[in-house]
Amino acid sequence: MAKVMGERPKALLDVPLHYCPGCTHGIVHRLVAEVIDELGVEGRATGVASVGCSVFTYNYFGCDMVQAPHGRAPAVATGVKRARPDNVVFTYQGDGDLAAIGMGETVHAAARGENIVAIFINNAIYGMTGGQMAPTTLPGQVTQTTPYGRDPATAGNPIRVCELLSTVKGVALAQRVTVDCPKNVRAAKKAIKKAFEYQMAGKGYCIVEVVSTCPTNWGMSPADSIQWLRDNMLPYYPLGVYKDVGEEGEE
Amino acid sequence: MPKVTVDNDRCKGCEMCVIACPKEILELDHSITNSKGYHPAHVTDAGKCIGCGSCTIMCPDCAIIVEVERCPRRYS
Amino acid sequence: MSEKVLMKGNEAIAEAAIAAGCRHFFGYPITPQTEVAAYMSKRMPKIGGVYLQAESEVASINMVLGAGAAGVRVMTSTSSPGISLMSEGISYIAGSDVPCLIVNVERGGPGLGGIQPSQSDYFQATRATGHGDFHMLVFAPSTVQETVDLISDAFDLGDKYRMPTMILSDGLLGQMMEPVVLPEPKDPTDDKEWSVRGHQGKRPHNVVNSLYIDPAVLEKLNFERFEKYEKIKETEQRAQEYLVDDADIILVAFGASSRIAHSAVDAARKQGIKAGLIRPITLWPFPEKAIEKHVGHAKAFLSVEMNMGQMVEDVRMIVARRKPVHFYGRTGGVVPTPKEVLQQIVKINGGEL
Amino acid sequence: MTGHNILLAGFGGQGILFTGKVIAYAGLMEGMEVSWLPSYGPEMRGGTANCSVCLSEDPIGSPLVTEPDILVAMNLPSLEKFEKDVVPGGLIIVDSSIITKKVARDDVKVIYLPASEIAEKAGIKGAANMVILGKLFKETSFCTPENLDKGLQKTIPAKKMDLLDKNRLCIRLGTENRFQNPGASAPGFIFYNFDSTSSWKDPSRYRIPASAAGCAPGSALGAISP
Repeated sequence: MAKVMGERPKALLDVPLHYCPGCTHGIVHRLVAEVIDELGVEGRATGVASVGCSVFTYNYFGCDMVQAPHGRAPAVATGVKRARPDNVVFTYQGDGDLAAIGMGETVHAAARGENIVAIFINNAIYGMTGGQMAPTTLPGQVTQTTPYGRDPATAGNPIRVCELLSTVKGVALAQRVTVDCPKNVRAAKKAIKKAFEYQMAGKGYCIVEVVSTCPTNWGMSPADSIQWLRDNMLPYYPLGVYKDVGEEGEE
Repeated sequence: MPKVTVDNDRCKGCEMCVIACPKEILELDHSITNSKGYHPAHVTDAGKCIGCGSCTIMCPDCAIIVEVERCPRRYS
Repeated sequence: MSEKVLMKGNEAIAEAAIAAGCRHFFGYPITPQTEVAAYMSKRMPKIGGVYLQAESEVASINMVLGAGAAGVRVMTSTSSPGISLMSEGISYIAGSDVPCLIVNVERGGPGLGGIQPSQSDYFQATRATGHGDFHMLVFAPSTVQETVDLISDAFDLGDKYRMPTMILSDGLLGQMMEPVVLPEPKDPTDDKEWSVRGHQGKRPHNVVNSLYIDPAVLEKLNFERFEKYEKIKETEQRAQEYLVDDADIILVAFGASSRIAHSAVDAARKQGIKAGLIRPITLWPFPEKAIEKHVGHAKAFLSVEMNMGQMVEDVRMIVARRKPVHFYGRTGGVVPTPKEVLQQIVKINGGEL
Repeated sequence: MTGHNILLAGFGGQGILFTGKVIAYAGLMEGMEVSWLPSYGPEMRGGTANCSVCLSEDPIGSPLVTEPDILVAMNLPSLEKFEKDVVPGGLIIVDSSIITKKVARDDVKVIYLPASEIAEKAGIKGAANMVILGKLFKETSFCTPENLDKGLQKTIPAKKMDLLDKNRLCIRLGTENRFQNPGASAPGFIFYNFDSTSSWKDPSRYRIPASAAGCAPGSALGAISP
């Protein structure tokens, strides 16, 4: 047997993940860790955990970790990066953290062109607190706090983060990916790797939005969740590159 | 012949590998219940495995490894 | 020793922090502390430091958390409403055992309040800056020179005890100019082994964190932190005594109001009233020992504050009904005059209060 | 030497804070305890500006001057606001080019000095503050002339050092006794009937340095204040 596929990346510590069965957080964790391994930066990487399901990322990534208050990961990451410019700094944030309470910090870190990577998990719901409406919850989507379905007239409209950030100067990469099938997982990894490489090249703020599932709070099996993601999430959150300054960087 | 190994303790029985397998040779093994109460996945017909790695790519828990003679081109 | 220069309190804060080796400043403009940020924005780029104007106080305190977690000397400064916004971050910083310096150049409150000097954040600084069980070391300078001297100590002690420290100044001390001698520059060692800076493959990963889901673990950590606090209470109390050894009436006042109390004590002495002053320099830990020492011979205490009566509660706790404890304060940005305070002393002396 | 509690008041742009700083720095040079406290906030941008300066042999208690022994009033609202606070026997210096009202009290010494006009006639518009400083210095001798000049040099920002001589000139004009009316009526009451036609306005009579004499009327010396 010459090749082994699926071995745990070194940057992902050998501990069981606390996530629910079928939660795509696990896939994204592995991708980030694989990228850290491939770039050989674990020894100079610092991750910033946010509040929500992904709060425990500090237990999973092998690099140094800071846990930030809800929504403040971009500010904490800014502090780390400014103090240790040689460190590779990333945040790992959910949609409530990044797009609701932390939108201010996110937009301003982006506008500063802060040299950090944001891994943004969009699963259209608050997971940790048990399935309430997120800023990304789709119109009509039933959650604990939109029991009759999200009515944009009263509950507002879902925010398309990559589209929004694509208008901000300072953003080097804004790309939306998903992890519903092996092909898209590979594409997601490529985007994450590009984001880290852009940071190392000093290009500015990079965000990789991963359209994800939450089988538990969506009330579906992981398989059905994947299908629901394709049928409902992707039409509202189209995959693609919303901004990429490329090799030359921003003018 | 490719060899698929499932870590029964880490598997949460989510079936992400089951739906990802192009040869439909993965399913949950209801005869086993792991310490967390899950039925882990297992290979039903090892002879049909093409070693594509889809199961391991889709596994959220790093619970599957696939050993092959030669790595498929797509798996980087 | 360097030359005596005339410096504004706020600018002296900034220069003293730089001398103490602080090269990272994150802040947001608010009167009456803005000169700290303005000064830093001028100086930091010239000495290879970081000055960053954040989008809010909420962001700036979290930048402080990040940089402090990365192991560097870091500070922010703001005024009262800004501290309210920062209180979340300060709680996380305390819960993560990250040292940093927070400067509060107080103004009148509540709400948007006013911009004139006040001391109405005493409770906030010493009791409840944020949620959860924690303390900061809180220093209350009363002159520009003392501000400069305490900033160096605040950084050192913050590092020593791994905790946030606060300089509680106010609009009066921040805006006034006094002669100062700046300290010799320090170059603190960059060797906090708990900090996040990349493990270089040489150690397990460091995690700077305040989340502990297991109540037993969290309780144990809080117990340990409070053991540290007890040690600090024992060793770090600071107060200045002025004419208290024979005093009948002992004034207790900190910061700007202590200067007024000082003048009032002098005026009372001229009238033959044996007044004295205990000036807490640390507000947390509160200088209990200095008060306790004089409860026996004092006939009465008078707490003079620029608020509606906050520190007086600490004084009463220590005096514990053994002697009367009076309070005199002005609030909303009004600074009491020595004459007003003298009137209180005279009344207490004459048994009118 | 005894201490002073000085209150300088006027409106923004008159160099009130700057003047206070010069006094404080001169006091520091003199070896005194000093403090300088400005009014701050929106009022700086709107109308009034004032600052408290304390000079003392002993450590300074309250830096906020509520009972000045010297009041410098450079506009009417300031005079009306602070006149009553001056301690009996204290000194009030009024810029009489701006304030026509007279001080009602008779228990203080009042100097009416047309400082703005003196400065303007000397071709250094906006330096009334320095003229008044010269007068204050002359009246109180709160420091030596050398230390006053050192205080001035310490206070002028490096970028504006070219204005040093103009400031020196205005201070000197302020010290000139000829600008006061020796025949003032009330005891301790000095009044100068400023005559705009008198010959003093010829700057050359006062050995004005070329740099100052050549400066165009309206040059913004008042803008010196940082």
